[in-house]
Amino acid sequence: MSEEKIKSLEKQFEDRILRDEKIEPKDWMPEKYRQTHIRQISQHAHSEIVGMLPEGNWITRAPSLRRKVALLAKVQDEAGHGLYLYSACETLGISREELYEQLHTGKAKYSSIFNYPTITWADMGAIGWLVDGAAIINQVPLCNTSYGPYARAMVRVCKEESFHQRQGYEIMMTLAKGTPEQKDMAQDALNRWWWPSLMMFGPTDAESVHTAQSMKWKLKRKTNDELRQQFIDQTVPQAELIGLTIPDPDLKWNEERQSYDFGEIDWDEFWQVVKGHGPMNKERMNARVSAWENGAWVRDAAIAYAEKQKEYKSKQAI
Amino acid sequence: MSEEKIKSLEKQFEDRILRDEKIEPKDWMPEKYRQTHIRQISQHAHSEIVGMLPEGNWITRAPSLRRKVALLAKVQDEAGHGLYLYSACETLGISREELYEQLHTGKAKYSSIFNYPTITWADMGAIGWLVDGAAIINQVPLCNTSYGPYARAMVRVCKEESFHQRQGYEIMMTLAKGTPEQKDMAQDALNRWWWPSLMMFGPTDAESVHTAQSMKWKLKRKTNDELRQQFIDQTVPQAELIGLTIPDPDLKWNEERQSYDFGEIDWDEFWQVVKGHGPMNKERMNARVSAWENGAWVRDAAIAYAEKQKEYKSKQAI
Amino acid sequence: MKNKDLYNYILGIADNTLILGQRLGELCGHGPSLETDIACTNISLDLLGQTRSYFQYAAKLKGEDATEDTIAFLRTERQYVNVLLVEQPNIDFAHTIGKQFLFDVYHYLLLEKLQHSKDVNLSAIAHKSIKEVSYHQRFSSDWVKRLGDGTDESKTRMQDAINDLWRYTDELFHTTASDEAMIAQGIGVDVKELKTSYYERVSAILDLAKLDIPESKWFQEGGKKGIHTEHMGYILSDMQYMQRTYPNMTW
Amino acid sequence: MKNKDLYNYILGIADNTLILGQRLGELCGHGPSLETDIACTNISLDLLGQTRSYFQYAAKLKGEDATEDTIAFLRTERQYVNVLLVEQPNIDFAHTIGKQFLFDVYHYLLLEKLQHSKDVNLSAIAHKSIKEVSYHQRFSSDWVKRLGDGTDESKTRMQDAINDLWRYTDELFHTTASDEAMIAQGIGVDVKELKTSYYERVSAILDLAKLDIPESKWFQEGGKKGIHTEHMGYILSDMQYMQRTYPNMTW
Repeated sequence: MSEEKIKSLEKQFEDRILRDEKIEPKDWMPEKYRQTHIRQISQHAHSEIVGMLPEGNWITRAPSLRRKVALLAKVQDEAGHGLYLYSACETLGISREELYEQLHTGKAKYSSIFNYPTITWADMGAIGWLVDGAAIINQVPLCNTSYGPYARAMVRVCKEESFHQRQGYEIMMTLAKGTPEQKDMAQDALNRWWWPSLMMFGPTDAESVHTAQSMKWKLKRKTNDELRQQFIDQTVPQAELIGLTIPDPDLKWNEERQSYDFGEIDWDEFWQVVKGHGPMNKERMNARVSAWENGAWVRDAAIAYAEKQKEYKSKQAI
Repeated sequence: MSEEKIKSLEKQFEDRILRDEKIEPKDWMPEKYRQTHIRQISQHAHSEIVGMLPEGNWITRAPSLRRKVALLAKVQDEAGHGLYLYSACETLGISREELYEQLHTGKAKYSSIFNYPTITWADMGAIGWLVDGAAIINQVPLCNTSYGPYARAMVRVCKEESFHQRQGYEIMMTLAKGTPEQKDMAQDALNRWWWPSLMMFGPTDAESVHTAQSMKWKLKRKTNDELRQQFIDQTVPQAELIGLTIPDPDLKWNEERQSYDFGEIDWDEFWQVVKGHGPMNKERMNARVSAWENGAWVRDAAIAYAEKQKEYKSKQAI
Repeated sequence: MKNKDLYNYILGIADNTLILGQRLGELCGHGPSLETDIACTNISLDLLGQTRSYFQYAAKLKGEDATEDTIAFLRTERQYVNVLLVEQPNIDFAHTIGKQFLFDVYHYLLLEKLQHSKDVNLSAIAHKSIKEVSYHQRFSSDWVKRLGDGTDESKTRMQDAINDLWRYTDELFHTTASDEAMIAQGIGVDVKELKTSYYERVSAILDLAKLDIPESKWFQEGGKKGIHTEHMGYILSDMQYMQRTYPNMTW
Repeated sequence: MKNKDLYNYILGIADNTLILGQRLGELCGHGPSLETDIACTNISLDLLGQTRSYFQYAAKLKGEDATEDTIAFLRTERQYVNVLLVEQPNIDFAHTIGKQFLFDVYHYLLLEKLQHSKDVNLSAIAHKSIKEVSYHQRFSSDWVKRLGDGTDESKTRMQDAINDLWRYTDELFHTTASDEAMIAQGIGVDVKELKTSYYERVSAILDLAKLDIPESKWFQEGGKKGIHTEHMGYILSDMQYMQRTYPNMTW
């Protein structure tokens, strides 16, 4: 294709995005758009399936049947999200196997929050409330992103996430109004998950790459710092409502900004976890890789069986 | 060797046994004596190491530190017994590997009692009291058996077993005088282990093979039924003393025999377990075979290392 | 308790769904594919949902402070009456599927009859559950066929799993005294009568899967009397952990 | 409690021996040979015996109804302060040995100093325990060498284990506020000062074993603050099962 032709296609493409038209899999798109979307959508899909592990850890130990069923349903939803997101990603011409390969070799990332351990039942509440809460703030704008399959997947994901978020908050509320031991458990979970949740919005704007381009393609509509502030402003009153304390001595309402000021995030910890040295990075990756490797014979069997069935049917047709 | 010569050796051999002299590994012995001893000693060794499993099952869950330590020590003793018994067996010209091979392929037997599951803590008491109790009755006469290495191993084994038996009884006693739940737990364990313990003495004399020959070689001094009766007569008062009930409605003191009459043993169950279809036969064998197979690389490494060290030393010596 | 037999009868059904659901719950996020993970989680959800309906009813019968959770979490091992089959470990996907399949076929036959129970609560639960179980049965049968008639490795694994688990099938058709009392009243299902259909259906699927039907006539039992395999204690120590550690709290 | 810092300091030592002893106890009857089974059981026995001595002393300090068993079994996960290293699973014999080795070298250095504690009870326990730990250290070092310099497979496995576990070594040398208070009083050992010797000794053995010394500078911590890995909950659910299920009974 001539350079001129490409330029013209690019122009048309950018105009369509400006007009809020959706880009669909069969449409022409710049290679960089395709690659950026593969990166982001797959990272999102990987986060869903790695995210099944910390919560999956409490299924066998949930304290009531109702909570066990709700937790199973939540983890199942995450698997479902993984499924639509992988499918959305596959429309960009990459296979699920390739995507898994990228995850398993560490080439692709997933949300660092899942590299923290879930050590008490209250962590199920904190994850729903804070982690899903932060995820929603990150994700709601993506319901209007430019790539059609991703936007449509996000509509469904966001709806379910907000249900999860309410459920998580309700777990925290129950604990907070329970016995002193339960309240301690809730506060302890908030203490451990608060800062990692703030880190979910990524580095400060000054350090963030990709932002400008992502804004243009509607992969991003606000900056990391704006989203983080939105999360804090939304969450602090929720904590107060149930009598829990945000573990940040510098947290203070700023009348002028009509927003909360907050303390310094431990960016060393952030980068340590991103680089693969968080408390559970190795365990999470081992769990995924083992599941995949131990499942190889099952997937092979399914393929072999399907082929035999096809053969058998085509023989019958003759 | 001429037939006459063999006859004469056999005569001398039997005379030595009659005179209560010990047969030692380097002494001449009839092939049948050797084979019978390999069978019996290895079966005994296998029983010790398979017997580690049902008790090992409660180490992580023992209800107090004192009991946990005592249970570990007991299981360790069993491993030790296995070790001397395998060593005694090896003096008859068979290797440990061959003996394990016989166990793992099902060619060699082990005591059927270990094919029952340990499902409550009280089973640790019942096993010590009843199973070790029955084992001692079977084994004490073997301290005077004709084959020296076996007799000497048994002296040590019996001493430790009687300590285990007292410890088991003490567990039962503690439970029996504990809360109603604890007493129920003790009674339930007695209910489950009583009949299998009676089966430990083997089939009734009418059905038992090997007995005459074994008597001659002092591998056996009383018949199965005599030993079983001795066990019952010894155990019933022990149960009464701590307020537990032997689960046999036909049990009754026989004034004339000065011994207890007792109900019919379920010989179908006995043969089912002997034939490998007891509740845990498959699990016990899987556990042993897995331990052995998963440990192959470790044993190989130890051999390789020892060879390298030898080589290294011989090089230094030059 | 007035309806002791009915109460026991309900536990005899619901302990199976509880423990099988619990076992499946272990696998979340560790399955061979996302699709099988979703399906297994879904089956676990169905089974635990059914368990809740049964235990809510049982709690009403029991009265006092009984709730679905005290029944689910606060019994000792000897008081659980699930069959040995459902507590067997997820050694590999073939064992998970084999266990599920051998239970599902039974479960479907049971619910078919239980729909006609004279007890309206049980009949309603059965009516609601049978649609779910019909899906479970299809899922597990399909996988038995895929694995049995897939590759050499999958065939060997699936056959091993069926051979291992076969000895636990006979117990499905045993009855306790409470079961018999409920059968006599037209409330309980006489599972003894399901045995022939069960082995026919199971055999038909195994045939399609090109697997051998085990010939062993040696079976294990005990679960229905509360005498479990050594796996059960470990299932319970996790399952009951929270309720035992933090008694009498609301979650 | 008057001696809160001393109490905490003791837990900081004895939770390590408790959890490592518990972990070793899982292996009874499942090891690669009868000889290693006996040795591992023996080490577990030693560690739990030491734990009893420490907890008996701690129970006296705590007073009220505290016993060695309430301390061992009736705390919640967040109250156990063992290092993350000792709770790591027995993935294979190389991991079991690697964990033991990395702990034993530390443990020996600790007890060497603890013998000179101004607290006579601690010094007596240390004095008694160091002979046992000297044997542990010899056993685990010998096996590190055997596996490291054995076959290709054993070398790979041993190296993997060391690489996996290395990240948990730095935490051995962290101190809590209670530790610092005890150090100041000449009761506690300043573990920070053991760090250099530790890595020298460990490196010397790894060299002899022809293994690479990991270069990673990324370490994990949390155990000493009661923030454990996800393994800990499962260890406790088994370990506490009886005490939680049957509270306040004598065994």
